[in-house]
Amino acid sequence: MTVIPSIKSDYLGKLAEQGKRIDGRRFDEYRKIEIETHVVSKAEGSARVRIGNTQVLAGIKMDIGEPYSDSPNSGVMTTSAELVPLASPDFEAGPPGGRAIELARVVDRGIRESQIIDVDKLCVVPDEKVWMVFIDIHILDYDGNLFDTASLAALAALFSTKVPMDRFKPLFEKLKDTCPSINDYLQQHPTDYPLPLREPPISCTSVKFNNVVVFDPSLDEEEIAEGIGDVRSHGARLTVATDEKGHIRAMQKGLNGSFTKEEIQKAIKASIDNGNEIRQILYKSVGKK
Amino acid sequence: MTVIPSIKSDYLGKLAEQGKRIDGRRFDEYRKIEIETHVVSKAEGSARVRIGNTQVLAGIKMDIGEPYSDSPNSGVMTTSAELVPLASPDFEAGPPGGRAIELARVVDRGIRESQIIDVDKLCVVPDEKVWMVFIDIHILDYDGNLFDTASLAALAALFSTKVPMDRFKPLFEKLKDTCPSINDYLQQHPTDYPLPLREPPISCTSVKFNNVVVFDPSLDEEEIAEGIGDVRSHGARLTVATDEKGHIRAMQKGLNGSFTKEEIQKAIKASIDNGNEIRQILYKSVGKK
Amino acid sequence: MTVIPSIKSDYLGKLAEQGKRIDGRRFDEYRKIEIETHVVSKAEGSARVRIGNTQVLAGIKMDIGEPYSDSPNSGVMTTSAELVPLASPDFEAGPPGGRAIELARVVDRGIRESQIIDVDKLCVVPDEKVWMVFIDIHILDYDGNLFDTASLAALAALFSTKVPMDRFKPLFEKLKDTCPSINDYLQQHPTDYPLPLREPPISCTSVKFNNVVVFDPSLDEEEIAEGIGDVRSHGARLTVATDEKGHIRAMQKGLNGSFTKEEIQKAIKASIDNGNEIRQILYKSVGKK
Amino acid sequence: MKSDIKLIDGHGKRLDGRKADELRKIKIEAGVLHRADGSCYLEWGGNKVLAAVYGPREAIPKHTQNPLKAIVNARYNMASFSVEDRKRPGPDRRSVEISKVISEALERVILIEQFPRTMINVNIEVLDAEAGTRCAGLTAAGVALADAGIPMIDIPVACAAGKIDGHVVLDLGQKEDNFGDADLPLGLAPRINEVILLQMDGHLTMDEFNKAFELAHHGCLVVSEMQKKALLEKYESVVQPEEVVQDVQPEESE
Amino acid sequence: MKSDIKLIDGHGKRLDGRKADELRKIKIEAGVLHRADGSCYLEWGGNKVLAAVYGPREAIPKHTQNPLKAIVNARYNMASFSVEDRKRPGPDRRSVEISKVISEALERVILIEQFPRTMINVNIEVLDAEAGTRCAGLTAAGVALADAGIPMIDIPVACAAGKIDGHVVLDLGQKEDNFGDADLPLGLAPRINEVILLQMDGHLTMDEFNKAFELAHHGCLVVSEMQKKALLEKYESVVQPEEVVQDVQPEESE
Amino acid sequence: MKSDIKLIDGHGKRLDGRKADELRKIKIEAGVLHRADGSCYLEWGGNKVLAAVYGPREAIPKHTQNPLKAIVNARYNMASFSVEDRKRPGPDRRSVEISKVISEALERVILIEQFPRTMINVNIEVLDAEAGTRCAGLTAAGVALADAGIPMIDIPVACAAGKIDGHVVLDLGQKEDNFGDADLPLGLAPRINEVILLQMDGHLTMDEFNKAFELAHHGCLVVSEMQKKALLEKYESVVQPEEVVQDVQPEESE
Repeated sequence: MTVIPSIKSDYLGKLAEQGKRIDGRRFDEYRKIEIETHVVSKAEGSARVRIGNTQVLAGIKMDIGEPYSDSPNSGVMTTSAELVPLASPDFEAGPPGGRAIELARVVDRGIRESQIIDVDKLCVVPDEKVWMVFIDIHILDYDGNLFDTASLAALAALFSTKVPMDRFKPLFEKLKDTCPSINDYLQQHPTDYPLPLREPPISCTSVKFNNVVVFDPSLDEEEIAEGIGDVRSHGARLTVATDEKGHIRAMQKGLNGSFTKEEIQKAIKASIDNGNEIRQILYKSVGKK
Repeated sequence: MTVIPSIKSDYLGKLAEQGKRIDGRRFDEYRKIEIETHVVSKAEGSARVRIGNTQVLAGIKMDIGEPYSDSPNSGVMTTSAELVPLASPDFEAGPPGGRAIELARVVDRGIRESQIIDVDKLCVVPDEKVWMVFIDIHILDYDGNLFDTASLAALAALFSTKVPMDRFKPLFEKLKDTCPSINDYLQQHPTDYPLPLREPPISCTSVKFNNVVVFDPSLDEEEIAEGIGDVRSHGARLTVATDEKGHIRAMQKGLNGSFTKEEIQKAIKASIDNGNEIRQILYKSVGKK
Repeated sequence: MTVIPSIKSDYLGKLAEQGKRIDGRRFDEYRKIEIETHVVSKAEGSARVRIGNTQVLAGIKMDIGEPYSDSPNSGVMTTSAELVPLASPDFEAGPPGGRAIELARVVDRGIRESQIIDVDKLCVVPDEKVWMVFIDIHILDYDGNLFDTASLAALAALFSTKVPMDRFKPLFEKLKDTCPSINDYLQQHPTDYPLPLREPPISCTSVKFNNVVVFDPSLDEEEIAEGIGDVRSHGARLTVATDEKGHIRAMQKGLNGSFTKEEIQKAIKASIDNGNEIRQILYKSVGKK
Repeated sequence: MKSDIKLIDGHGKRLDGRKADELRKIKIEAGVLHRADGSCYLEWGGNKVLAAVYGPREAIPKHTQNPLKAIVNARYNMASFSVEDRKRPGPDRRSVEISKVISEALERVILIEQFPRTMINVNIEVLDAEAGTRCAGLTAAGVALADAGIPMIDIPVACAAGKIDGHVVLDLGQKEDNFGDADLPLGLAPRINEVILLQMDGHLTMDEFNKAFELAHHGCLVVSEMQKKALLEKYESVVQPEEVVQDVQPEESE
Repeated sequence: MKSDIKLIDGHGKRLDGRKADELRKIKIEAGVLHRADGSCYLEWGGNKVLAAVYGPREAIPKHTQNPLKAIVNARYNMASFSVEDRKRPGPDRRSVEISKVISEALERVILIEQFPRTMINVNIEVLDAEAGTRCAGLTAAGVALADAGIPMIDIPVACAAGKIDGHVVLDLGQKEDNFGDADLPLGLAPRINEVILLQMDGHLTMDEFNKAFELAHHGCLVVSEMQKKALLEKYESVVQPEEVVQDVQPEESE
Repeated sequence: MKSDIKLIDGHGKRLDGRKADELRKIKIEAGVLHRADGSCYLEWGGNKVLAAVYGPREAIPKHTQNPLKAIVNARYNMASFSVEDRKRPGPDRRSVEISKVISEALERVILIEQFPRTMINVNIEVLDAEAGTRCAGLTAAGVALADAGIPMIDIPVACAAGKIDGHVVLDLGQKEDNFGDADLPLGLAPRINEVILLQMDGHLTMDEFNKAFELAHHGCLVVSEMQKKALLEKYESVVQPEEVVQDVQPEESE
């Protein structure tokens, strides 16, 4: 972790007490959000999302595999995240650590528990063969708020994804011998088709430090919340995913600080508002609505 | 490793020369042994064994798998041991090191080579499907003599194990299509039944230091034998598993010291005597005889 | 890495400028090459090769496995190299590092890209079962020029390899039920037969230091080229594999120095000449021609 | 994974007979291990959890030392035999995440600035698992830390609420967790009344969230009393009865 | 793997319409990342590559420090989604080898003796792969190093030539690589005109080698000009236009 | 694994024609490697084993150093091609255990207190395996240590006895090991006559154990003489013949 000189930390803290942020944003205001899809041609779907200077690339690959025994007619999804050292001097090469795993699991739950992917429509041969959806999150440039940038990149990539019927034609031909029931599926889906998706919840993250709660934290703000170099600091992070109806679909508190009930309720409300705005940006970028 | 102050080491050494141990035991005497079975409801069998303050939990899980090609009609057993950091400040998280591996392999050989588990009775579909028995050793509290405590816990857990016919009913139903010969097995075993076992050898461990050999070493005694902090020390450890007939079924010498032939013969005899007593405690706890 | 005293480094450098090497060889001259095959009875093929004091053992094991989907009727080959700590105080136990991986991959490419093994003749049941050839390189004694010694050991081991029909008889019998087409293969190959091989390219390696290029570098010469302890040194290594017709089949440049085009062309020519001589030594040792 | 199982009946009674706001049976014992500096054994419904604390001691490897405070390493680990299908030994992604959020929750309450350059290791072993192990683990860790005499602003405690068949209920059991609508594990520092752990999966309206939060909060306070009782019993077992009364009463009145 | 695909037609035209000595389309952008000390985004045919440089900074772990020079850690990594069949995350044997040969090539050109005890980390991420990624990666690394202001004797550059259907051609595409006869990736320090990376797979006569070497060498020089142009554009975008002209002209005249 | 194979016939003759108390053919050669400080090549029946010693040298990583003595790292490793079915490279649980018991056995005989803070690495490579590799490995390690000039109280040696078809015999071969009743590998410090390695698998009565121990002990003494002879031959090959006679005779008379 980069140590912010305490002078900077004090300055941001003082600003916060006056209701201000160093880049002039309101406490509940996001930096500029940019979404670009179809950025990787080898992937079934992909998107690069920028929130301020933070930049995340998500790619979707699909494969044919076997279903889990307790859901024999459902597709399978997996989310991985790599904090590659390209994105920050603080990220190290090697197998994912606690931070990358928490990120991947929070993004994964936001998609899985909200049932965005209609996995029941990803069955190829009942009991035997289903689609597997691999969501891979690649952090390219790290300036704070990975949770929201990564979640949004995963969503945008999913919305750009085509089920690769043509690429798997040779495998399907082979399967016809052993699994004749595949013909139903092939007749319904003669060619590539969009991944079947439901409405997406949007994740919104805030951090608390010096008793204020700010949304879409920059790296500087995150580092203050993480108490880098400051022993008394107990910052906290809260991610809330909400849907179009304003319902809560996932939450995750992080860091070694705490929240009051009131702070949590306020954060949920601001997450709903921000979520609605971000959902519009997402829809626009993927040509929905 | 904890370093015992040399004053304590010297004191135990002097006591030993006078034929005494710090807790008043004879050289060939065990601490109090307590065995409790059925302690984990998710396991097919389980037991918690205490020898003095040392405490080990063994759990048995079973699964259906494929036999080895050189014994197509026999079940398969596997023993793992974890020296979890819960049990001692000297145990580290991470993949098992030399110590945990030696422990697991000695416990495993004591069971495997003595053919305690009647693996020929664990065949479900000849050549195709057999029961796999997983013995997992979890050290909970470490105050010396892991080999005997872990071996005894594994035995007690095996004696409490029921083959989980009911839990695997769905799989068996599925197998009926492809392996009709499974019906024989299912008719013979309509419901959970005790794991088929033979008579168990009992492992007894002693360590040598200052030219005396003491059984059931406490942690203090083990550390002296391991020569912690003492360059001249060459302690040695000997584990001997013997059966009801007084036959030897497994041996393992450890540590960087040595034994004379006479010491080994004496240790075997004391192992047979102690083994008989411990076997009675085991039988009583599992309701056998 | 052993640090050569700079006095030795300077001495070798000065000799080089006078056109000399410490052991009296010409710049393009190899040390004595000895090849011994059939050194490991458990392996399908094996060879120990000495180039000077460097000694490498290669062993070939074969197994029946599944083909890759893009070459369903071809056998599969894999090359691994272990720099075991037996061979040098600078080699460490553990998973292969960059150096062992580069070595294995260069040896592998020399064999794979030149199609020495006629993998089309290693098909047992089309689309289903093929022979897998495992080439394992074990460094025994390290005194420079691993690339050539390892490549030559792999070749000699391949030439000594018999496809183990007898050892796999039980498996073949079993396969007759599910894959009746195996009978064709078994009729053609009733017993062990030599691995089908084509003509082998030979790898020749040189290093550059103090503006001279020397072939078959000793450990001292390699260490100077690697610039151990010398910040200004930019040594370079070049491996060229050539065939009987004098065609180039593989190249690999290494180390943090550079070559001019002329140096590369000269090295290719010397590699062809040395390769022809080494090929004769190989053929003689394996009884070919 | 959905199913046709009815998780709550017309009378608000759950599969195991509990009412909506009723906890499973909980048993807490402090100081159960000989070697550890502090320890706790906890049964919570079908969950069986052991926690052991070692430290503070010099942090190793050295480069992990913080010159200003102790580092807290909570390690949540499931025994291979604690679940229906045998789990491979060693950490998986789930246990790495749970270890992280529990470590962060504990750092909030431990007076880490009193022990610079040290580490405090909190080992949580799940021996038998039946939904809610992270709450059981954090609760056991709190007792083990207190048993070890580690200074804290609060004894941390945790309890979950959730939604089944559209009803908000306290402390989900295994089937309620598998087939329910939402789970909300809550970790609390009860004295300062602040949230130190919070996760949510599933689907809750704002009203349902408020109700679930209240239930879980209430559950935390109930379990917190059990924690104090367990510590008191351990304390009573090692000191004179008359002394206990004097020493512990003020603690209880807080 | 051989096939019946005709890779070059009677008029010397290749599958994608290129002539034998024609490069794929290349786009280079310097300074594209906020956090890195220097960076480069490069598209080369269907390849998309990002390179980021961090350092020089104190080498860790300490025992890797060299008291006489900087160590250069190039890390070539392919994104899971950059290839037809998803790649497992993390390094495989191929990427370990490529990282090694690129590190060695970069050590040749960086003035490593100016920064003892430090490390210079060069991270190369392949986001989309279509044959020739090691050349694209080394080329992007060169620009990123220059963008980071790391002193070098030369900006390294790379380009491959190869043989398809018996013809020597420049810069193989995916199918040419899969079904061709030989591939010769070449890395160059263009100012001193020395070879810093060289590999070859396949089958070349001495004459073919010479021809392929010439083609690849020519390709390197063309790409080298694009590198300088990209750096110039980055520079122009951050300084006054009039200053640019003065500063950069001498650089171009070399 | 049991079988119907008859391992010993009515005349006490074993499958390979040996008598009950007969060793397989053994060949020992000292000083066979150029780079190692000491080395040994050993053939024992179908086993082929190389041992190489490096050290004493400063122990790394530093935290493994013992201020009072050298640490002995024996590493027993089987080559992938040394067994019937190819073994994956790298240590498995079996080789980790064997490495541990061999390291402990060697620590008994090496004068480790003479070399504080150092490590002595003993690398044992099994190139061809046919039952009894751990005894072959310890025996080869003993010769390699002597060849390296490491001070020892004794040259360690090992040999196994076992039981086949109810008969106690010396030095089990492959099939005897697979289908026999018991195996008892014994490691000895021959001069002080103490047991430094002992393992047993199978089924032995007390009487059988005594008999097997005697056989294995006898085997150790025979092999011990071969070790000394191999060292003598190495010595003779590097010094003047007349000197050898003078120097070595007293050694042999011990």
